[in-house]
Amino acid sequence: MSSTPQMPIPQEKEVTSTRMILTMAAIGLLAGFLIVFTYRTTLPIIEKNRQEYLERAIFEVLPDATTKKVFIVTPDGKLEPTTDIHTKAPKVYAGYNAEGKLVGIALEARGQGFQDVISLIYGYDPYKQAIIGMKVLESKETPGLGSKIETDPEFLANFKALDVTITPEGKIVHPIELVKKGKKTHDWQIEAITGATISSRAVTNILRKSTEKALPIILKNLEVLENSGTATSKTTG
Amino acid sequence: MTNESLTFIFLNAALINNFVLSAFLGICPFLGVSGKLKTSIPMGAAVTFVMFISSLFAYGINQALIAIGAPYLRLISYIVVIASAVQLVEMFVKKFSPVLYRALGIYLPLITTNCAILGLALFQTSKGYNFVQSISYSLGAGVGFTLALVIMAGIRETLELSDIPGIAKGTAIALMIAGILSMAFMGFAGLGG
Amino acid sequence: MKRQKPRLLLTTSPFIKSREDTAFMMWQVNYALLPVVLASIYFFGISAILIMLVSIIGVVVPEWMYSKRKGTPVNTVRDGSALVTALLFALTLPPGIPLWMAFVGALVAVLLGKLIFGGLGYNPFNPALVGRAFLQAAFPVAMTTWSPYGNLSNFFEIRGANFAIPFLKAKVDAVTMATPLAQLKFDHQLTRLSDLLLGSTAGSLGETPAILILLAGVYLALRKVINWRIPVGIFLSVYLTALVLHWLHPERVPDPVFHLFAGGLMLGAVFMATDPVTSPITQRGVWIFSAGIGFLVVIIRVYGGLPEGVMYAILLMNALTPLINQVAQPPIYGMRRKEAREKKRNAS
Amino acid sequence: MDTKQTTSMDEFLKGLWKENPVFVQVLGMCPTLAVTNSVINSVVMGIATTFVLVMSNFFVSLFRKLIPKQVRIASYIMIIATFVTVAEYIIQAVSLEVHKSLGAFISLIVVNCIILGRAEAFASKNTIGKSVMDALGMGAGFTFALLSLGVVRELLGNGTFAGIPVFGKGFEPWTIMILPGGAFFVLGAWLLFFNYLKQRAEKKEKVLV
Repeated sequence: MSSTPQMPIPQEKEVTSTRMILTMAAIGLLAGFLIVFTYRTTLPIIEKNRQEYLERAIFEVLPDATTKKVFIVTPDGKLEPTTDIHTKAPKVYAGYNAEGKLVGIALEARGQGFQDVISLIYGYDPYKQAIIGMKVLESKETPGLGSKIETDPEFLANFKALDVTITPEGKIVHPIELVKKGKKTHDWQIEAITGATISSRAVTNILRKSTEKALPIILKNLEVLENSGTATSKTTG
Repeated sequence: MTNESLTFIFLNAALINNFVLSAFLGICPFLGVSGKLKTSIPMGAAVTFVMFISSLFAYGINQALIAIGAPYLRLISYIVVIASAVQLVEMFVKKFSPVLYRALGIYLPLITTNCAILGLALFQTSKGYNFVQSISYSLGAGVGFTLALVIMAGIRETLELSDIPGIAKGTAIALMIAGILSMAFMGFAGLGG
Repeated sequence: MKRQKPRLLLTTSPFIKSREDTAFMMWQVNYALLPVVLASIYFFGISAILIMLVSIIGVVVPEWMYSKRKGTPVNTVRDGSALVTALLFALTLPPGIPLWMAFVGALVAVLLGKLIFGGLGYNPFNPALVGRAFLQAAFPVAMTTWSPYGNLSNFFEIRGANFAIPFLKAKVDAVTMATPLAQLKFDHQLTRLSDLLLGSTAGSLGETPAILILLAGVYLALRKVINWRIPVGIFLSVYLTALVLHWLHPERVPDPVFHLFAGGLMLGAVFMATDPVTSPITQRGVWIFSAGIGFLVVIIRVYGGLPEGVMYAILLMNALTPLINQVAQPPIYGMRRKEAREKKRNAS
Repeated sequence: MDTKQTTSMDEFLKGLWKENPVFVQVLGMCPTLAVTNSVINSVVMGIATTFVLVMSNFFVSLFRKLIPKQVRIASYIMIIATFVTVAEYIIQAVSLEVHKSLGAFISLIVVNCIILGRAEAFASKNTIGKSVMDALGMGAGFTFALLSLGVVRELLGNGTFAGIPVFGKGFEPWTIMILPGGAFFVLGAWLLFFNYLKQRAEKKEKVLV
């Protein structure tokens, strides 16, 4: 072994290319084996973690739910049950209570915040026609300021009963809007966090856009969701 | 999954969350190559080009890996692609501008271990960008990297004449400048919304 | 470039050989700041005085120790440059800021903004703004809580949380008031122009009396202490950028004159962007520099998340100054540009 | 090589202090700045990097006589990428939250110059035992550096140590410390401090001479 460090010299005749290829192939084989082995071993645990994480978020925004079922929105505006959680299609999570009755629907939404994209999940109660919970899944808002959208109890209280009543034509009667702290007079208004108006506004905009788009689809397909609940608890459980 | 506009993606990577000053990608060349303005511009251009190429390939590879159900090969394939892309650029530069090739010297092969490039590929995957979004992202990242590098080089060139205290010379002062720049770039927050 | 009587402002950054001239310039700036300082005392009373005192201590003491240790012949305390940094820094602070934060910011301004680069003449960024940017990032809430303006009748009233215990959260639930730019951004309310001119709005200590700052600027420009092209270029650029945006979306962007007199633009354009150390050397560079500041200010104010962008705009253009100097190099008389550049390189 | 007569313990100690990868060699800056906004992140990143370092040094040293010189860098990168992938899946299995907060920076261990550097400069020329000790030392030194940043940034920026409040509820956090700017400043300040120590030591030596 030469002890002087030097750049690789391309045309050195000592080693045949067959040996180089063999070495690389051997290392590749070993690498592949190791990676696949780890992947196979950890996959079930990781999947379980992900499921739990998602479930925890769903049950947080739908406090009455005990089981959930995943639906995807098809391109023609229908809801179909799915078991493939990796699908790229927009997803809708229906939450059911112990009796298999639909108690709400959790929806994911994302949009631009102050620093980067904010992604959140919110719970919608189709019978009250209101948002009943909201949890920020990912955000990079300024710590201690914009990041209060995740933790500030007063701000989160806005989402316990946020009116999103929909007309039969599928339009939201009062789109969600942001007001200053202490200025909330209607159920469809969100009170901003003092000093973090931008992040509060971002959450408001994300929710408004998402509700305007998703809620009509959900209401149209409400029966599918209602019926699936009973079916799940009886058959597959 | 994502509905971010192309302008937002571009501005985000270039200014708001500048690849170097806010996402901390490509710090090594940022501190290493940024001493001279003359080398920093071609370096930025080379990195931008490699970013663009690797972003395209990474997008394709990711689709292929998803199709065959082998996401665990992602990292290895990305790094191989990047290494090849760098080799390609190196040959290209050597052929068309031997002067530049000599100027960039050992920094060209080092682009392989520039985390900005691998970072770009990984971030665009985890953000779920589509093909066009990925292109916008890679260009924004490249512009952001070049911008940070060139600004830093300009400042450091003028500092050569100044009377910096002994203990602050070198990396320490570069880090302090980077910190101030990072604060200045915070002014772009919220842009493009 | 024409040969002229040497003008102090246009010398390149190492100031060593012209120490006395620096002192003359710096004291002129201090005199020009006096009316602004008095106005802020009028509007914010004892709080303004306290913040300025704390800032002066925070800036001057390290400066003094540094120049003593280094044995600089004329120290930067006596030539007034430390005082300029301290006052400018204090004038960017909200009146209700805890004094300990002002002290921290002043230390950062002088240590990180100036001394680490080797002191006066070498700093690439405006030190006062480095201090303020640090505070803005470190304590965003305190830096965006504005006390209402007052007059001599409530002179002795302590604003906001001046006396908060160091390192602890301020407990005072003080009365606050939105700045004109914040009102525009978040509530879509426009402040009257006369209020902006006379300073009867909320804002940082030196943000209020626009007309006084303008007069101070005219004085400094006449005494040739500052380069008049910088403020004029900034005003023009702000006006034009705002005009275009106003025409594009009239509902979002108010009359361009509002942008000229609102916020910290006056203070920044007259006192901070004009810092000869951190602005370009050549006249052409100066125009690029000031146009960039004006453009960035309006872009950040209109499209950004923050209501005000003067500080960021100046810091960003400070960062670009070495590049502008490279691009906007004038040919030395009788030489073509390329030769001139080579000659300069060889010389340095 | 001047390390011929050194013991394994010396290989370990030099990485920790005299040849500290971050403070002395100024390598691996990206993760040092990016993930040190909390103590936990710093520790996890340190351990993950040490794991990859040890594994790659072990295998590089094991195969050092088999790998032809021409393809050695490619082989090293492949070995490193393998163990980074392994580390990534393990972290995901242990805690999804940690994996989320470290994000792509786990994968980016691949391009951490420290690892390739040690493989090339040390493991390819030394015995397995020494190489592993070297990796452990460098890993420990790296973790130590990450922690020096992580502790300061979390304490000042959040008032906590590994999530536990230290200064009580009334503490006003210095938000900048968890922001990118703070990372640069804290690392810069540490470098200033180490430069100061070095300068003082040199002065003392001069006095003695």
